[in-house]
Amino acid sequence: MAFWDYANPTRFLRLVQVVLPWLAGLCVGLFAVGLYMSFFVAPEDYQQGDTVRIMYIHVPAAWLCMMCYSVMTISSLGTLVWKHPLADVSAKAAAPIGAAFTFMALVTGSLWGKPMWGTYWEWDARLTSVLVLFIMYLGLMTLWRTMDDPIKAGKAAAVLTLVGALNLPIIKFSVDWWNTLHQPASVFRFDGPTIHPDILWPLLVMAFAFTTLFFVLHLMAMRNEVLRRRVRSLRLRAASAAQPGPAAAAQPAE
Amino acid sequence: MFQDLTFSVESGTALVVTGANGIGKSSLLRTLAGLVALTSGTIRLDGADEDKPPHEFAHYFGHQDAVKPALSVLENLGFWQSFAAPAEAESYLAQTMTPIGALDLLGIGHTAHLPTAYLSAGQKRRLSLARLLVTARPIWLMDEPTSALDKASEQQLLDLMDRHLAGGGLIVTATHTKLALARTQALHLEAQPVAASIAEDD
Amino acid sequence: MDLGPHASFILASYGLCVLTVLVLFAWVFLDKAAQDKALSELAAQGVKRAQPKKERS
Amino acid sequence: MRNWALVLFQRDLQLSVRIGGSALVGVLFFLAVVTVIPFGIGPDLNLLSRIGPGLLWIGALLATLLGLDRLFQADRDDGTLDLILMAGRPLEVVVLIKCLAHWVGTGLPLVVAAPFLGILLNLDPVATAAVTATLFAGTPALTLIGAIGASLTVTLRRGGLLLAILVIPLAVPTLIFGVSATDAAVRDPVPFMTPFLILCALSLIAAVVGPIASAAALRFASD
Repeated sequence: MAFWDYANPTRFLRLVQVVLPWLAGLCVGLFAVGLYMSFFVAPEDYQQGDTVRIMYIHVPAAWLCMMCYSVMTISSLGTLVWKHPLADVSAKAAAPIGAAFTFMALVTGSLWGKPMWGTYWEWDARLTSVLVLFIMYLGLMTLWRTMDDPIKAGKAAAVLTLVGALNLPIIKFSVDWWNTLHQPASVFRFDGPTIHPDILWPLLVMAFAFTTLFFVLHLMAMRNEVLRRRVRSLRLRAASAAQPGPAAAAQPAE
Repeated sequence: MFQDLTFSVESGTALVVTGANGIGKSSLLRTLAGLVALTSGTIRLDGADEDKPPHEFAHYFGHQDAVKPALSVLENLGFWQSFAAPAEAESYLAQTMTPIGALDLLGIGHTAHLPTAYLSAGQKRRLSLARLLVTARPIWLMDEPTSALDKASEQQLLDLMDRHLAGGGLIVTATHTKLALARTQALHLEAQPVAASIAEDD
Repeated sequence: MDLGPHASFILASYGLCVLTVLVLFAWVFLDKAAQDKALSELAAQGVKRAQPKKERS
Repeated sequence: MRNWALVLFQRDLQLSVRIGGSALVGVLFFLAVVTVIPFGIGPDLNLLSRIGPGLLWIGALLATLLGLDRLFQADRDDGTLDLILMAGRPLEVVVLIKCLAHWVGTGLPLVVAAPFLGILLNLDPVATAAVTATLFAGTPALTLIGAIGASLTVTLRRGGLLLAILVIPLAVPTLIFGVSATDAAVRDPVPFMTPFLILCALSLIAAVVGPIASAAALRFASD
């Protein structure tokens, strides 16, 4: 992808400068269209009535959690396999955004479940796997914070992300197994009985809007991370550099 | 560890403790610092507040730098300036410096706002030394003070120690290298032949 | 636009999502400001970046 | 030259929040433990709501113990503990302040997270409120008792495990009164206040015994 050619941080920053306004504009436009369609165009559900409209943010948010984790997985491969200089920056920037989307998916899932199940939380297979994913995101963010040196932390987080990626399908399968073991399959399928075009289009537009939102945030977070590393290397140089200016006897660098 | 070891140090002089490695120089300093309990005998400080234990009059400058990498240089020094209680003594003219002043004097003023993790070993050593300058205490217990310091910094350290002695302070330092200090008093620790010490214990 | 009996749940979920996105944007902008401030301080201190040669690669 | 106690509290809190700090790790552990339990005992909501308070309390106890072995170990490793012993400040008060900083960094987030985890365990509002109140009153006791274990194991290389073994028996009363206060709030025979006041008393006792015992242990550990 052309995106990976901008390996050099400085040229990457210039890329962000150019792309960001357009992407942000696209994102706002998509959200406007998506929200309008999901509230006015999409029909009510014959069983749930209007509460089905929560689906138009719950399902895209859930998709985004998975997409964000796959972006982090690709970045982790970039860090460990292709040694791409910006890969761990992308992985570190994506983690909090992924956690936020997972949180949104959990909250909307819980609020959507209340009218149907009567409780805010039902150990439903899909929601439970999203909860496990949420803990994995928080674990990754914590791992990033334990080491001061970004390169070392990058490698450790990359390994954890890849191991997580391998385990996600297994977790998904085992949670489904665990859920059906204890409970009859839940009556309400979250994706709605049939994907009627009037329901599908708003869903796709909202999903596309969420994706652009993710990339807007991801690019901005990556830019911050590049700046943070630049600050860190400058500070390291400032510490080891001789006293700039004649203030005290010039100390040879230790 | 020590058998009937008695010595006294006048204010304004530096007691230079020498002896082979592992003879117990560091343990002597840690005992004076109150970190190692005395089995018998006493440590007395004349001309100072009686009910305060002697180690509250002393700074301990050991091998470990006691700095937190996550905190900035100034935060580390500011913590010790506020946390360690100063101590007066009769003939000791206390001169303390501001944290910034101490850092500038030791040549690491430009790192004041940087996280300590970014400092080199020598700079961390000097930050630990700055701790002695920001809180007034008459006694300096220094274990191998000149290790990890280059020639220029070593001379600067000796000047600081002389300034402390001139102010009526007192230094007990364990070292291998010759320290060119104003007034020094030597204490050489010898390994006592094992047979003799067992004989005494019976 | 009548949202039916469970309107509060719909509004709550959309509201919380908007809140989360706002928190995300706030984090990004505050972080950017902090890094820019740190960079300007370092520039003021006269700490120079890597040699120009590295820039052009 | 600010008040030394405030300076120590601020430093400890800063250290727990910054890179390498362990402030929010306790909450994550708490979330992980409460999430994993239903995988073990099944998603039966009625069962979960009955044993919910007990799960939250055990999770809080383990989460507190998790972060405690670094309470003194971190200072001992870089020589700060020696200087604290020599600083001429009352060691008991120093330990109390360090426990307060640890509680604010680790204990308080647990109390804040408890209601949300209550939702996962299908607790009704009364039980959630009761658990949160008892955790608020009880977690200081866990930290203060844990400090005794931390000071005893400060010289050991891998003190964390031994710390849990030493502290859990001492923390049993706090656990019992914490959970029974919550059950009292839900079921009616015992009024909520009786076990809750005993729990507060336990915390106050720990606030006295903990620092004194820890200070003594630290003095012996320094040789």
